[in-house]
Amino acid sequence: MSFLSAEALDVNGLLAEVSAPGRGGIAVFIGLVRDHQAGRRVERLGYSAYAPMAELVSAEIVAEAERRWPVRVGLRHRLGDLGIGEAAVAVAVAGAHRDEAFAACRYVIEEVKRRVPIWKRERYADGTEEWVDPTRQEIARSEERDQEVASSEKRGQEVASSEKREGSAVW
Amino acid sequence: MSFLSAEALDVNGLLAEVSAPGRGGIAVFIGLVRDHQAGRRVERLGYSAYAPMAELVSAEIVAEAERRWPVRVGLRHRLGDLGIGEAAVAVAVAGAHRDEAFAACRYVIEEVKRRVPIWKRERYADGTEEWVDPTRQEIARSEERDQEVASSEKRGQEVASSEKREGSAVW
Amino acid sequence: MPASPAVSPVIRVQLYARFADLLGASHVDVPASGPTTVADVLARIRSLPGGSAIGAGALVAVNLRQARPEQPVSPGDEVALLPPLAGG
Amino acid sequence: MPASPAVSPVIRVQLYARFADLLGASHVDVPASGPTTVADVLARIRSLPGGSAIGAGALVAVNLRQARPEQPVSPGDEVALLPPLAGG
Repeated sequence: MSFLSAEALDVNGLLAEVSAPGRGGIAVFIGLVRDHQAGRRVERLGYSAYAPMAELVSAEIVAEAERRWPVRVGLRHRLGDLGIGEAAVAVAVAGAHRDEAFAACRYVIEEVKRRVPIWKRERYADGTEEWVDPTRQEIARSEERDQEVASSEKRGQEVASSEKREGSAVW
Repeated sequence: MSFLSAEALDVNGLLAEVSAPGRGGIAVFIGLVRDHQAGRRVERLGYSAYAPMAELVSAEIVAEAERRWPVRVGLRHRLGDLGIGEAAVAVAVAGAHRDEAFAACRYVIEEVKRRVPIWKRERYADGTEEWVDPTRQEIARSEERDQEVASSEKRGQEVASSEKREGSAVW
Repeated sequence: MPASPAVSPVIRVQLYARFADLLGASHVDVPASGPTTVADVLARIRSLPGGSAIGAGALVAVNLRQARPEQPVSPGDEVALLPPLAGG
Repeated sequence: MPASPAVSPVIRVQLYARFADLLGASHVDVPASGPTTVADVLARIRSLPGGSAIGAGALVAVNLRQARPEQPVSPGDEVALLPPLAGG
């Protein structure tokens, strides 16, 4: 199975791919298109890749994880134009025990973000578009974290607004 | 939604339950019935619970995680008679960022195992049955880990047998 | 004046999983004529036929919460004797 | 004796994402008459119109692997200039 997918990611298929009778735990991470980034309202996201390198590097990351832990790893990344709530990346890691499944799952998603040549172009609510540059967003992201911490202190309001957003969840 | 389920766990339903436009990462853990436990071949597993306490404690664990991290948690545990590869427990945690999703997911599964009154009865390949007592299995489990480490040194063989098991995966 | 036959107060203890098998019952009633603690209840159940196999890992829940040995228990409480937990 | 028109050796550099937008092309050909390194290729591309906006986070891949500045590059290599990665 190739790493890059033009179709919606099939999480159940990924679970089936890594499952086996001896594996008692599956840790999964799914990265979804979020409606905000660095304080701006995002409407859509376009993913593109340097495909041959992305396939090679992702296969290497999977092999590294399977060498380091006794696990089986399934990994997919979506390409093309995605709406809010659509899955962009999915990692499923099955092992006999949960420790190794969690550790390997975390390793794979961090390495994918660090090493796989994929880019995203955000379209904002105001109609503008921009390539995402994570190296320029570090400052914005830490500011956003500060805001989230501040807002989580207003607990009642946060829960209420989170319930409201739930209604428009896309999956 | 109740925590305990007599029906097969619906992972997609759980993902939908925790998803929202502002949440960019979902960490999931699925615990499956494994074909071995403490060195013995397992054929089936029967789960039972002290239901009112299990519902109360699981709701408390979810609330604790949602208070500690800015996340939304979905949690289910299966009851009844399960075959190898069936999902016994599923935790899905959605957050704006993956750090908090992973941390809360790990917290929830550890607390479920530690605090929720659920028991399992294993049926072995030799036809015998036994209640699982994790406090008695600590020694057996560490011995099993040693075996797994030893066997992962014979890398080629391990991969080959893992491929073979794949064919009979149940999901 | 004849004494009316007193209804002895009891604490009903629900038994789960292996402990229900050990005692061959889904619950047992423990006499509670005076102040009674979780430890008293546990000792009493251990003295019943099959009860000696109840190990140190046994938990007692009072009103759906794990209880410490010194916690008092009354006849109106929901009490349950739980084997070591094995969920997940 | 007239010199035959020499075919100058070039290194073809594929441009991705924002860098393709900046230079308005999917690839550029960089002359490589002598020994050439990744740093040489990058410097040359930065000197092209639009190339000055290529920042310090730019990566060069040679034959599908990230390459260091001092790594030599030859005309037969698959070379790509990559903006900071943003997958996941």
